[in-house]
Amino acid sequence: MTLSATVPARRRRTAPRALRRFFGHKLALLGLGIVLFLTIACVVGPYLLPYDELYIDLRARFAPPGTGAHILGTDPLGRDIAARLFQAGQVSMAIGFAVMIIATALGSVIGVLSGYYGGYVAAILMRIVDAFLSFPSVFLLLALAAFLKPGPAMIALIIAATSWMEVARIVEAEVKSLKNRDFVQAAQMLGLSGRWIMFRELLPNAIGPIIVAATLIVARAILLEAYISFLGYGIQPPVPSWGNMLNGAQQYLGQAPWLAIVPGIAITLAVTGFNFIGDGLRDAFDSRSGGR
Amino acid sequence: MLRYLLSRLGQSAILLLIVSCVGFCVLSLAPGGPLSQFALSPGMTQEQLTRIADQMGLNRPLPVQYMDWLSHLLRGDWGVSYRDGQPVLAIIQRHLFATLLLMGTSTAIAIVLGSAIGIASAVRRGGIFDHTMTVMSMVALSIPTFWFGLVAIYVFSLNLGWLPSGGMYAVGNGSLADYLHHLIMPALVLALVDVAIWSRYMRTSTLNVVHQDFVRTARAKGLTRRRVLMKHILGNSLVPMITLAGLQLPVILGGALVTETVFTWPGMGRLFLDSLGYSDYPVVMGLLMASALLVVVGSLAADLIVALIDPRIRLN
Amino acid sequence: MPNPPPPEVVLSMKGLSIVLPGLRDRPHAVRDVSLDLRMGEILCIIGESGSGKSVTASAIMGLLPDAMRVEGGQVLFRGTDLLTLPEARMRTLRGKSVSIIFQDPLSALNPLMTIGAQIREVLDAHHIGTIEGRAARVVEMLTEVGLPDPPAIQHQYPFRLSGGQRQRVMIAMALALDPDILIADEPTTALDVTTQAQILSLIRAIQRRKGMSVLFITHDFGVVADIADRVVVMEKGLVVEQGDAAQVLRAPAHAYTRKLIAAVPGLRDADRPRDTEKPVVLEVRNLCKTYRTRSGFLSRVREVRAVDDISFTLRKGETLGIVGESGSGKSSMGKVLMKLIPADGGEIRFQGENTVALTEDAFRPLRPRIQMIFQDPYASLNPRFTVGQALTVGPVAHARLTRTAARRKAQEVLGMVGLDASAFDRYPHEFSGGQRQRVGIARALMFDPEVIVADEAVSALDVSIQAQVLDLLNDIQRRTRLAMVFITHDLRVASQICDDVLVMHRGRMVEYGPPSQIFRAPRHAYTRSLVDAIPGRAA
Amino acid sequence: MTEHHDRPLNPARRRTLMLLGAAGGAMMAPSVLGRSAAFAQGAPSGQIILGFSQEPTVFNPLMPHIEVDDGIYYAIFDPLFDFDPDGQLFPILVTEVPTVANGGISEDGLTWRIRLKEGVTWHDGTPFTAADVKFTFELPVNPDFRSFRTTGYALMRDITVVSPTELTWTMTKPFAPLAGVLASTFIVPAHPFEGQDPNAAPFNNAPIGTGPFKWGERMAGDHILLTANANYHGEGPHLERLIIRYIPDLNVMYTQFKAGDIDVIGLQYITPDHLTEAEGLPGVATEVAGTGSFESFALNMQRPQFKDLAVRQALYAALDKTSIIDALYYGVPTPTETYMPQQSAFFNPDLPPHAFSIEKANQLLDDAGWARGAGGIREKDGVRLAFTNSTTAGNHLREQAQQFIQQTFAEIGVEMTISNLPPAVMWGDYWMNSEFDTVVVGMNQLSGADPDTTNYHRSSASPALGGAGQNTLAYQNPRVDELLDAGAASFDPDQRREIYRELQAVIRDDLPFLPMFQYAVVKGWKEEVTGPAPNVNNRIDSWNVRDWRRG
Repeated sequence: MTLSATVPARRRRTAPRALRRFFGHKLALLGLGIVLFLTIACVVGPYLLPYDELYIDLRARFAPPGTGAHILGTDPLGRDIAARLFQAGQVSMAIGFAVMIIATALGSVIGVLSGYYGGYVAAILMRIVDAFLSFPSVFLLLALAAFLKPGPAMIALIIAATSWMEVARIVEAEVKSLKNRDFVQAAQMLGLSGRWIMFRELLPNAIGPIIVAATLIVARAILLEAYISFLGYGIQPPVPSWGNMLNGAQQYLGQAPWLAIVPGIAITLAVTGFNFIGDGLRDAFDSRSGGR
Repeated sequence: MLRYLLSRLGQSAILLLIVSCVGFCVLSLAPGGPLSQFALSPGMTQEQLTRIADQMGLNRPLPVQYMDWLSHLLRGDWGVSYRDGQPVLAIIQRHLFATLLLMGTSTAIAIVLGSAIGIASAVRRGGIFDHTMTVMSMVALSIPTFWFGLVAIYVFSLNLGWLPSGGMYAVGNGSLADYLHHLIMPALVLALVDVAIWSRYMRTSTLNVVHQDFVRTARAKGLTRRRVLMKHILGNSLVPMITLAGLQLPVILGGALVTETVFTWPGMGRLFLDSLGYSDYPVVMGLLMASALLVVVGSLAADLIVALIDPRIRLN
Repeated sequence: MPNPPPPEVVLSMKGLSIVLPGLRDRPHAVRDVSLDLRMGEILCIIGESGSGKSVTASAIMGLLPDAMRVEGGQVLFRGTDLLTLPEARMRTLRGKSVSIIFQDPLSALNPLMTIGAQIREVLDAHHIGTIEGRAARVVEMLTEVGLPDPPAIQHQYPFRLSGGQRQRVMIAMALALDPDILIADEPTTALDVTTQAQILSLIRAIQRRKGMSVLFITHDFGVVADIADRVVVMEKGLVVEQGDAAQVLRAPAHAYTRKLIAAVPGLRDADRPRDTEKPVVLEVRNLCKTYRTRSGFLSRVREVRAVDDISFTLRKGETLGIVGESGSGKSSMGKVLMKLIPADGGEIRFQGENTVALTEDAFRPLRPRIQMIFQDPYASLNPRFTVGQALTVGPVAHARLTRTAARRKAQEVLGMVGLDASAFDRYPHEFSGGQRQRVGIARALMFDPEVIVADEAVSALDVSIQAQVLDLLNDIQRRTRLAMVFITHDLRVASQICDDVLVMHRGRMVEYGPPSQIFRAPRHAYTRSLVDAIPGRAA
Repeated sequence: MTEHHDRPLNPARRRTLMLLGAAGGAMMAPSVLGRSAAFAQGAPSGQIILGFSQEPTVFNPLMPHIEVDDGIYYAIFDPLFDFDPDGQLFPILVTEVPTVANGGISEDGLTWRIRLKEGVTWHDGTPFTAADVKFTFELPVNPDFRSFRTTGYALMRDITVVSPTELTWTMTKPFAPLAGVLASTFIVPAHPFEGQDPNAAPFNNAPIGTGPFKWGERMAGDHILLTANANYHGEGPHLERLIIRYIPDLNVMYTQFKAGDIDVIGLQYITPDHLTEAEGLPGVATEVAGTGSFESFALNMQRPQFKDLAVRQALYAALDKTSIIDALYYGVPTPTETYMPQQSAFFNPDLPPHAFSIEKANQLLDDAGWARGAGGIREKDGVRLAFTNSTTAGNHLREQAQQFIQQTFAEIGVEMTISNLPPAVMWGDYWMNSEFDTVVVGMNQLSGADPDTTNYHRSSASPALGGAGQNTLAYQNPRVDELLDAGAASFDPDQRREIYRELQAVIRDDLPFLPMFQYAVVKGWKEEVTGPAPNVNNRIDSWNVRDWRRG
């Protein structure tokens, strides 16, 4: 009584299916396009431009976009904005990704531990999460930034320190509900270790919400870097970041608006791109959205 | 219910203790200090600075300082500011009013407008309105607030001259109309982000509800779409939003910080920034405690409201 | 096929076709469905999951999901085609002329409104009567469906009621305006067998009293036998047979109908032949499990005794059935046996050890000896693992087999449960429910265990699949001589496979004995009520 | 006091006055110099909103405070006498400024006598007497009081109230800078402190003075409202209300000035990059005015790199001051070679002028044996010419200058890394205990118009070397110490001028800091406001707020 194993899928939450949904999501594709475009531009761009992003030429200050080879103009020190924009993009996006990796990893571990063990472990871990959450993130950022030397790596760490809690909460909730699913009990029945169950069985099944949170964290990190710069605790000159470019442009709004418009658009584009991707992923992983 | 409240309060107390301890250590161990602002004054000497530090008790061991601060706090004494000698509690109360005015207005706008947009998008999921709003809210969420604020000032204050460029009221005026006049721009700038957030959450929350069976039941009863929406969908999709609003509080506070700076709004965010800049520990600690307290109260209030609305939770 | 509709036909469906959106396994949800609902009859639509019976009901109400589209056909209600009716007109018919009740009464009620308010809403929506009149009608309806203390209960919220009570509320709501037609979409599937019997008799009674027409949707021929005047059999969106209920049951014309009827487990009250001196593999003495829940950190602890002083003996090659309604503690029992949750007291003697006293680490080496089959074939397989990974991870982790040996073993076991060896590299979602349950069984067999605990292992399956899986389990048990604890709420299933039956009620064992005793001469009143409530017994 | 001598207006001051004339139009500055009776005393009317980018928070002038707090003190309190823009003292609460010539100071500088004006009352109506002055002099040395400074007061002995309007005291040693100290000492009343902890007296948050304006209300974080003191003992005030608004961001403050929301843009002023735009604003007067502060590239003299004079000279030669001033600062500040404001009588105009030359810088380093090593960075005896440079984070123009300097230094094989810090960190131990390598800093090293800088330049004033003072560069030069001691002990103006000019020359040769420019700020006010006038000898421009008027 062998049954052929070819009956088509009837449901649920699987990577290929989510991927298919994602690629059917116009906004998500647009977001992906934007992010890819920006990434490529920032990586390749510097090689295509005749200027070094740090080279100061006071004679060429405040050149508007399109002046000679300065396609996006120059800044108050006569540096090429395009060159700076691409370098800054590398820095800002690197910060975004670094924050994503650190925050996601930390949040996932905390979340899975407290979701799986519950009881006192969860009580302690989730109180820590609550404590971090009850510092408004900008407060925490500034308090930390005031005391640590703000290089890109440190900024990434600081932003990550204020971003992991959401992941932890998401993972905790997800794991708590997955924990009661039969396949986890099945794994326990097979005598698999707690670590195996947590990281091989539970975590991969929470990957959907984690990925969604991760993309949104990238978006938020890029914005937060800009906020820290705006409030004067950002990355040190002369290293450019989108945030400190925008911040330095404030006082020239009337005189040289392109100084602010260029990085402003870059930030908005990048953040929008990641937000679109996150939104697309959310829909793709949401089992409900496919209807039935 | 009372037991529940007591237990929540107990947990909150522990939470506040952790926050205060961590906050105090981070602040006090950091380089710099409240006296550095005087260092550049003509005639100031290190000797003099040390003398002042001694008088202010800043040279005592950290645990002693913390316990001293804590014991005063427990007796309701939040200390006095290093900068102007005012009681911290009074300072915070004054700034809290400004922040709540700004936040309250923008949150009210956000709740009404955001909920309406969210529901409308969810009910006609995939329609033109939904797509437009999705794109718009994503973009709104992606624009740095300060950038948007500066552009708004540039346009509405400098070029058009319609609105004041900052402040909460014109000194010596302070009429309701004057407050409103000053409130419009910062509240709208802040609300832009809030509306975007709320409409997204509301959309998700509503989508979770519209597919539930009881909505089908309501329609099967012969109710109009409008009544189904107002009576069955709205209530149920608002429940998770209330919890979210409680959790959202620190985010809103943080957002207000930037907006307050751009519009010179004398709220908690500005106070925090200034106090941090001057290492005014009592005020910074007071603000930390106040915001942690707000968070605790916010989430407790959210839970209580949910319990009031949702009988399932009320009776557990 | 259908004659011209006789005058007493209330609702007539003609050639209804509904298109499924997107790329599905079939283009139509239902195709060319025609049926007549006559005045004062109960018409049952029966079919397995995915047969299109619920879609048909939604189409009548005009409540199809947005994604589905009517391609053709008519639904004539007193001569009007409901499918072409504008929404505003259709709305006035809903609840007043045509009402519906759903499968899950909890999710079908708004959790934030009292039940009284929800019933009154029907009256409000159609502007019936005065305000006082409506209030009185609500109480009247609650009385009519047999809810206790209607004036008080109308102020309760749905979650405070039991499943049966909620379904009564739904019925009250549906009947508030004395509709001509009541559509009941699997109204008893989510309920316990005794509750099901009560609800069925309630529907029947009201239908008779009011002389209305009922369109009753079910997958259970037992229910059909109990309630139907006429029956329509659907398979994959098509009507394959319709006619008088008694006649279809007695002499089914279509092969599919025959298959369905054959698969309905009958109640066997004969004992299975048994050798007396088989060795004991599992001995349970005075087992207890109490759940303590507290809502907060200072609040009072609430205790629920899920397993209360249960003892039994399981011998090699035999099957013990544990039956009971939901909340009887039977599932907790299974989990305690597996040490998935800790016991509070008593002994489980297995392999010479009292496993209750063992730590998780000490018990781990014993785990391969006792395995479990889970209820939900979808939830019990990790969707991220291939079948091969799911089968081999256990033996490899226990270092009992090498990877290659595990693979060989897995393919062998897959053959044993009737799956193709190619299943090894596939993901669970590529399989049907029945096939997945076979994978679940294969996983349990990978260790050659002595005992298998099957927790509602066939409850989630369609009846035709259920029969196959039961056969498979019987077959395996015959070949491997393993002992089985078979947990189920379905007495008919238990009677098919068990050597002994243990009846649980609120955590306590109310009766324990061979099927002949339990089903033929139940000693305990509770057992008797269970047996009496089995649908289709009358037939 | 001392500096009664004629000297020509120096060019910078002439420019100041010209600009002032341009701004004030035909009306000319009213009573820039002291108490002119040219304007009839009308009833105070109208209000002025004065914007500050820092918040005044300390209202007891004897407690530790910052520059911006002085802005309030000038409105509420009076000093005994004050410096006018020429560095001359003019009396306010005294009948005449004490000098050796008029007998107020004894020949040996040890005995002082002041006579107070009659009929002056505090805002609360209490009469102002010599006892209040005595209290003001004694409070700073009270060990229980959190006092701003003790310099000068600590030398006073036997303070005697001779009569309600006369006070005498003796000094333990001659101390010429005391006049400068007193000019910045605001007299506080004794009676609100009776029976109070002076650190927490209600007075500290509701000050009572003898000044032209009375304390109104304070909205912390936003503004302070002051109202006219109708019984002011001098001329003025001409305004009904003075509102001091706090606008924390320079850019926002300028925007609000531009939008007309503030009438006078105060401390931190208009950033130079907005000068051109501000000059074009209708209805607005702007003025570039020199201040007592100078910008320098300060070196930590304890660092091995900077012990070699050749390195310091080379760095100075590689500092493109002209580009920085003309391009980045829009030509607003004036290049300088010293810490002394060019308006001061003690300014040494003969210091060797700086010349930007990469070649010369390279030559100096080559000659001194600093050879280019890895990455093109020069090194000698294992010491690399690499260092960090810090300043207060968020100062845009200075950060631009830093980056520009970084580039020119790189051309001579010097690696400079920028590491900016928030103010509370920057000016804490990092600065006071000389933990920095180099710093770009703007400082005013004088108190008032007195040229004494012992606190900044004497070896004994370096905290990092165990001293007390603000010699945070840890600069040590025995000749400097000698000159400072001699200058502080002398009351002879000519002698003092020689001493301090030599001091400037020594420091210019030594280059413990690379002087960049003397600060000038862009002040702005609405044309209908008259009164604001620069005064290089004061820290803040509300020094003559009693003269301000509207229309």
